[in-house]
Amino acid sequence: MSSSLPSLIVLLPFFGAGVMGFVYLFVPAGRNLRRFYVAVGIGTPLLAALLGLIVVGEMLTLPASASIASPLYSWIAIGSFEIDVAFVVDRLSAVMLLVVTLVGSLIHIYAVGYMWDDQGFGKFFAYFNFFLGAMLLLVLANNPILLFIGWELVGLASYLLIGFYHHDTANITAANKAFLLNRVGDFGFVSGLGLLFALQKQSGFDFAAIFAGLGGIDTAMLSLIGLLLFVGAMGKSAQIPLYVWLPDAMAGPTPVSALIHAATMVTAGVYMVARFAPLYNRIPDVGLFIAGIGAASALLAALFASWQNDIKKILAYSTMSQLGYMLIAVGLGEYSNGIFHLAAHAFFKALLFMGAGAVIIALHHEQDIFKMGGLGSRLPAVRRTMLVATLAITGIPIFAGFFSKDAILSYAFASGHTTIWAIGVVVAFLTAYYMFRLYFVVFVAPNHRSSRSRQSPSLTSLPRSMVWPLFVLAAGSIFLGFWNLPEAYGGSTWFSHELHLADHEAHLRFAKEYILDGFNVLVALLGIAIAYRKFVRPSHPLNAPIHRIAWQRALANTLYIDTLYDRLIVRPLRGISNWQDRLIDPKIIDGSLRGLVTLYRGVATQSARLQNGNLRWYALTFLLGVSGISLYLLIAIGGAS
Amino acid sequence: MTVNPDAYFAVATLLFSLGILGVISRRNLLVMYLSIELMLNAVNLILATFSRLHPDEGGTMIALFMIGVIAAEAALFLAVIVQIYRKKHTLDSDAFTELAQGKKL
Amino acid sequence: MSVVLTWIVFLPMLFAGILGLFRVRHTVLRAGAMLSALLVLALTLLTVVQFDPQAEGMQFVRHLPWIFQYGITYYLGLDSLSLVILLVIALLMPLLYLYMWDNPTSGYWYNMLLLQTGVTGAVLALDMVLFYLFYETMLLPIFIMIGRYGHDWNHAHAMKILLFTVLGSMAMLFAILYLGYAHYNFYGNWSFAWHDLARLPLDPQTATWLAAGFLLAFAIKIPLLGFHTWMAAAYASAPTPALVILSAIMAKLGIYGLWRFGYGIFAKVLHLYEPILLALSLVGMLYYAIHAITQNDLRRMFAYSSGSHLSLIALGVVLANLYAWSGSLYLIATHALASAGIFLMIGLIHQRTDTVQIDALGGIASVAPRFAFFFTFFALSIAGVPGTGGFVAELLIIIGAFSVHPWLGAATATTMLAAMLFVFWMLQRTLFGAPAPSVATFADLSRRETVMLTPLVLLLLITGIAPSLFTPIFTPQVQEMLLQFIHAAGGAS
Amino acid sequence: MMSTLAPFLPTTLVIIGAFVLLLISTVRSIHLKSYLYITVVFLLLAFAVALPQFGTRSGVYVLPKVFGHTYLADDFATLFDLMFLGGGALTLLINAIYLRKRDYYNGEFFALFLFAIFGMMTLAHANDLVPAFISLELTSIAIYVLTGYHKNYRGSNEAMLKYLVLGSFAGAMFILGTAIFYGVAGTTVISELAAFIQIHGSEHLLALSTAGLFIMITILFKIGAVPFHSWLLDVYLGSPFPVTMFMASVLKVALFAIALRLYLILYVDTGLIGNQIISFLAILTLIGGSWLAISQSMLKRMLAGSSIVHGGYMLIALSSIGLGAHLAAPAIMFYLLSYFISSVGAFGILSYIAADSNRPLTYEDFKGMAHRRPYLSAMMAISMLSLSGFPSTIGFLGKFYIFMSAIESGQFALAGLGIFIAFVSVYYYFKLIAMMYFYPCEEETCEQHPFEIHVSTLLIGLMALITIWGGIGTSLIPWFPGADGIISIAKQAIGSLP
Repeated sequence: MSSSLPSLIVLLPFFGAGVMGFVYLFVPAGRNLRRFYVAVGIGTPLLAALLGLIVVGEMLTLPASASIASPLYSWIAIGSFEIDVAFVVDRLSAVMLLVVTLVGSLIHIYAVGYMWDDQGFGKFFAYFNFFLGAMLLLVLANNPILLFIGWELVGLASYLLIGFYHHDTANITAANKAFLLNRVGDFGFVSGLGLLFALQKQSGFDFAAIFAGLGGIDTAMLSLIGLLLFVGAMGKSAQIPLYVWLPDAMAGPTPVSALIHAATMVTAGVYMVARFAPLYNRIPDVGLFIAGIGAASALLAALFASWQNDIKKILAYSTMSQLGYMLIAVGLGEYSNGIFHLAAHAFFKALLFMGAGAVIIALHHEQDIFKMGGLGSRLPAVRRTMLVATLAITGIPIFAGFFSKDAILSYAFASGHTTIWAIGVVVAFLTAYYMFRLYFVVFVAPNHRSSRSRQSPSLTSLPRSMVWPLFVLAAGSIFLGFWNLPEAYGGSTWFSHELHLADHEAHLRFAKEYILDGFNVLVALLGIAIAYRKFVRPSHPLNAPIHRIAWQRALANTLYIDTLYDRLIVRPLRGISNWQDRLIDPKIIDGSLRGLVTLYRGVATQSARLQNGNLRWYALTFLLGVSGISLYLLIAIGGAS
Repeated sequence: MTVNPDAYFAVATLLFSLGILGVISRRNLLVMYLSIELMLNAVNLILATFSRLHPDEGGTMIALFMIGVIAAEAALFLAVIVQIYRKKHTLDSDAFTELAQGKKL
Repeated sequence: MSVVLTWIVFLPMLFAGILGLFRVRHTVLRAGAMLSALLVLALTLLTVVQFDPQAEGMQFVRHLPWIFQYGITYYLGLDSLSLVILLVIALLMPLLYLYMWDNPTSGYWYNMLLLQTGVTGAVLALDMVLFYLFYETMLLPIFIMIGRYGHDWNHAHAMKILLFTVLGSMAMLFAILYLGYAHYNFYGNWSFAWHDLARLPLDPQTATWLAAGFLLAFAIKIPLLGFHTWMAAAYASAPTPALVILSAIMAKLGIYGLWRFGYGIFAKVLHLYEPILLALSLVGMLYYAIHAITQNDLRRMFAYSSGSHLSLIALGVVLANLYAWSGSLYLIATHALASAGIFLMIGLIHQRTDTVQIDALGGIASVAPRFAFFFTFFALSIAGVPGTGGFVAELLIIIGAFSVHPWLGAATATTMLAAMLFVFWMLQRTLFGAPAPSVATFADLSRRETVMLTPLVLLLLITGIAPSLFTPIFTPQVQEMLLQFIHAAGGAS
Repeated sequence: MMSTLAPFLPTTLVIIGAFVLLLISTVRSIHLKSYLYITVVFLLLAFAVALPQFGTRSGVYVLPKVFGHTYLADDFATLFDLMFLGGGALTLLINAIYLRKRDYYNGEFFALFLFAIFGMMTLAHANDLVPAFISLELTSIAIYVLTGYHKNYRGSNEAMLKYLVLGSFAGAMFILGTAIFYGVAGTTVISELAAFIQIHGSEHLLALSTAGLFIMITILFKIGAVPFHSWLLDVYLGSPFPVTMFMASVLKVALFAIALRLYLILYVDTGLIGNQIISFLAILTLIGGSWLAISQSMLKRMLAGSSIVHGGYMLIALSSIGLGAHLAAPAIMFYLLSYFISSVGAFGILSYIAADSNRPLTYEDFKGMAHRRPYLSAMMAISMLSLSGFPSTIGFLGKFYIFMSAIESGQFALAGLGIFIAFVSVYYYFKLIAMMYFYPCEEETCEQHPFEIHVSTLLIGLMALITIWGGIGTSLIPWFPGADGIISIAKQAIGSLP
């Protein structure tokens, strides 16, 4: 069936963005404007969420394979390259739709409080709505080109929002880095699309047509396409080797980090792979590669996170490693679990960021966790919600993370990829460690060096709009898990069934599953214990200088990856450019031309010097001319006769 | 009496070449003028000879015209030589290079 | 109806003549110029309305004898290829006049009027000699504008662009004359009309030489890699209106010539030497982009950026399939709009701060948000961000490249990275960061300037959001041209 | 009777005018201006008489009993007569201001001027080598004197000296050639010579071609073809502006008149001089001329050098006559016209500006001209464009016809070289435009001179207009021929040759 609601959902935020942007640029600033911004900036996402719920409700009444199409107009039609601006809501995009709109709305509300005193309030909400629209465009697109447009626009939005505080050049640098690395990914993505289009036989380029025509393409090419598309996912979902932008992206305001760099945009890669499930099901080896990348990224990120002091960077790396989990899932072909983890993660990671943001605001933009501490008593609401989220991400039973993550791990084990499973477990352990390290140091640990909160007891009181979204999200993080309760616990994996994706099937006997889950929980508890031992009952006081050995320092500096990129790519390019500027253009090309000109001029001047004004010389040249020609004539005629 | 016309041609050629040589090698303007006259008169000689070889008198007529032209040139030559001598007190042709390339006027 | 093109071409010249005859005051002059530009725009839109995309061949044809001994004719005509460029010219001119509005130098205005006649004529002329006439004549106002009203080293740079371009067009002239002679040899009557020359059965060697003559002219005008050393110089010196014409229109005329005459007449040869052209344009695209990285002069930087885009357009033309050609044609228009916008804004920066050196600028965004928004928008549309027309065009060219060969496609797709290399760095250094002393008193966009830039923004958005509004205008005839080319090139594509 | 004498009328009018001027020039009281106008009146009268005669006859011997076959009246000659008369009048009028501002001009100047034109006209009419030589000498002698007319100026004297010596030196070649022709063929009438050579040219081939060559060499010398060009720069530089203009424009036309006649009647059909000699000389002339022109700082010298180059262009067309170029000879005549118009414009402006100052004009003197004299600068720019063969000027069409005929005759290399030289010439012509337009004017002379309404300036303007008009090349106005109209007139003239 078709409906115009999905298009409306996509267009609303864009509309809001346009209106607010226009007002911000062309209407002289005033106090009352802020209310207008709030109205539009919150209204559009909420409306979108409402409509989203309606659409999804509608859809649940339909058979699982059905989808709600919403064609708008024909974007371009040249030869067999016919792209429509058309949106489709099927089960997969429905999940994304809900996640994006609901979590997005909550973060918008949160942002009102967070950004209230900022000069660029209107600009912020314009950007924010713009992002929301772009994200919805991405998830609701019914053809890869439209998806790609959304894909690039969210990148643009994240560029604008990372660089939101543009007085500080460092932020802009971070923004540039983010966009550049995303563009590198997009380069791969668009190459994949182009190749796919060039190879496909049938006309029409929406997902249905593509998947129908996959049979006509040989597997080698398909693998290439799959890889190229995944390069895009690497960029967007901050996986090895394109992940370096994510930690820097924390330069943006915290709501941005929560919405874009935790809940929605970064998961686009996962969504894309799930969306292309029919493609990836044909090329399991590429899927394995994806899973491998995911596992590696998860491990690396967890290690980094364990050595960071900046609260937001810790969360950023944890996001990266959670994304690694999701990619393991989709790579191994259990898309629904990946998507489920995505949804769950959206909730608790958004919650974590917002809590962190609350802390940061409360401490007047202090981000080093070792300068915090003992906040538990002062910010009880934040503490509780943060604890919930931490438990969720750690994978403690009954919390959402437990079900989503363990589903992934047990499947990995079941499908026989034990190494990946092992890595997953190690990451689970590390996750527990660094998350509780964060939690303990910030909220619990009584002793802390140079605590701001001690000599400055005045904490900024948080506006209510910043607090109650935390509780909503906390509730989500707790109860979301039961939607997808596995059979082992008497559930029916309702979510996965409803999601109706082309999953690979691999089942474990319940006993095995209990053992695995128990093991995971133990590992998590171990991590918590170590964190507790280290930071709450420390053997040595935390304020003693930390001696780090080489690998620790390397980890703290994220393995000097940035420097590597700088040395390998940026500097050579600038070198070549200088070289062109100094050598090739002026010296070689222009130089040779100038040489020719100079030669001609030189000869000319020399020949002009023959005009020495001497009468006899002139007569002589005349005579020479005559004799020369006569000679030629003689020879010519001699030859003739 | 008949003389082989080739002798006349030989003399004419000699005169003409002498004239050319004079123009090129001599520096005194008067001598240059002289050499040019020499060339023209060599041509006259040739013409006269031809008109003897041919039945008609065209050649002689041409020679007469030529003498007229030569006279006109002579007038011009002498005039300019006098004028130049008044200006520069020399008849050395090499001295007149004011219009040469790169000279400032 | 067939006279409309004649009016479009000669109206500005006519106005220049009349206004110059009465030596009018500045206010009258600018009003007159604007009037002429708007009239031309109206006429152009009229032709667009009456234009029939489905029809084959030229429309609005005007064909009169000119020099009958050699069958040279006054031959104007229009197809979708010329229509696009014509439309761009007609759209840009009023905006340029808006930019120059307060400029009292009358020479400026007269030159612009004559320049419009020159470029328009070159787009519409279908007789080779007539084309050569316009192609060469339009150089004169540019020469005067750069040399007389330009900045830094303008005299030398004016001479440079003049000599480079004249060298090229002289080579083309020789080829043109020879073609006419060849036509006389084959068919016994004289003609310089391009479609007559197109069906000449030339022997390969001659054809190669003649094609080289044409290519030299167009390669210099575009400029392709190796023929480009005049570009940065001229761009750096040219006053803003001339600069816009240079990058938005004149360079496109090089492409147009390559397309219409190169591929129209020498299909076989160009098909034979396709690899060389591919290499030239592909390498050029990256070469210019990399060159732009270290430029400190905004004009030079975007000179190289537009060089890079023009190489991309040329690449699309060389690829010679439906997507690539449509993309190139689309990029001709959209890049014209984008580069016009960016160069106009650079001109505004120059007016406000007396410098276009990046390291002397910075922090404009915090002083002039509106300016920053427009500037960022144009920069992004240069970088081909979705939602702007540039993205559509680049996507089409990339797809076209992929349908030729995967690696070619991948190489072409690097254009997405090419612009990234410098655009964002440039934005960072000019707009963001702490305000530099030079921009301390940086005025935000005035109403006139906003009016001047808004059409460009809107057009870029529309072309990006709903290309289907425009593509039907040219797609059928592009397909037609493509078929002709493939047929002429001997079946292969 | 009148009708038989009609062809004489223009020539006679001119010579009468010459004598009249000689007579009245002894009278001191007459103002220079009246001399000038008398001369112009005579010229225009002759022009008016000659104009209707065009297109009436071809190859009519006038008074054969008196002159034999020496004096031929045909459209070819008439057309050239018109050029001489009109050109002479233009030259004088455009230089009126210059002449007025100099003290050393008097009646004889104009008498000599008319004598020179008379010589040219008879030269155009001559069907016999001897009259041709005599009219050539007549013209030359008159111009020798004109060259040295600035008596108290050393340069002028020197110029006259050089021109005189070398000119008569070269003239000897002409008469030598004539003598040999006479000796071999027994006649000096061009058409009869042609007939003779047709029959038994082969046995005396060497002698005949030597003779033809010598005659040609003299003409080439006067045209200033490399390597016979050495006198040209110095003489142009040394002689007064009007005379330089006269030499550069009208005299060249006259020389090409005789060259064309000789070439078309005598050389082409008989193959006496292979065209490769001419094309070789054309190459030399183009290259050498451009070398000379490009390395000058004085404008007069530059224009002299460039006039060598333009001679080279016409040699291209000359060499491609008879090789299947169907418009070669008309191309030369059109080029003569276009070059005449443009160079008259350029020299006219030079002399107009030089009228006030005595120093020779260099590029530097034109810095910022456009600010001081916008109109003159515009006209100068137009003539520069036309000289460099820039499109939409008459110069471009002239070059176009030349190159076309070169290509038609299969001399592609020659055409290529010509185009390349045209490219080089762009440099030294546009340098002047750059000087005029690109530089701010010096402070003290910054005020704008008013446009002096005067016959010379108006005529210069007219020249500029014609330059553009001819370049656009349409024939919108019925009685004013466009480019193709001129070409067809020239074709008719050529067709009238025997």
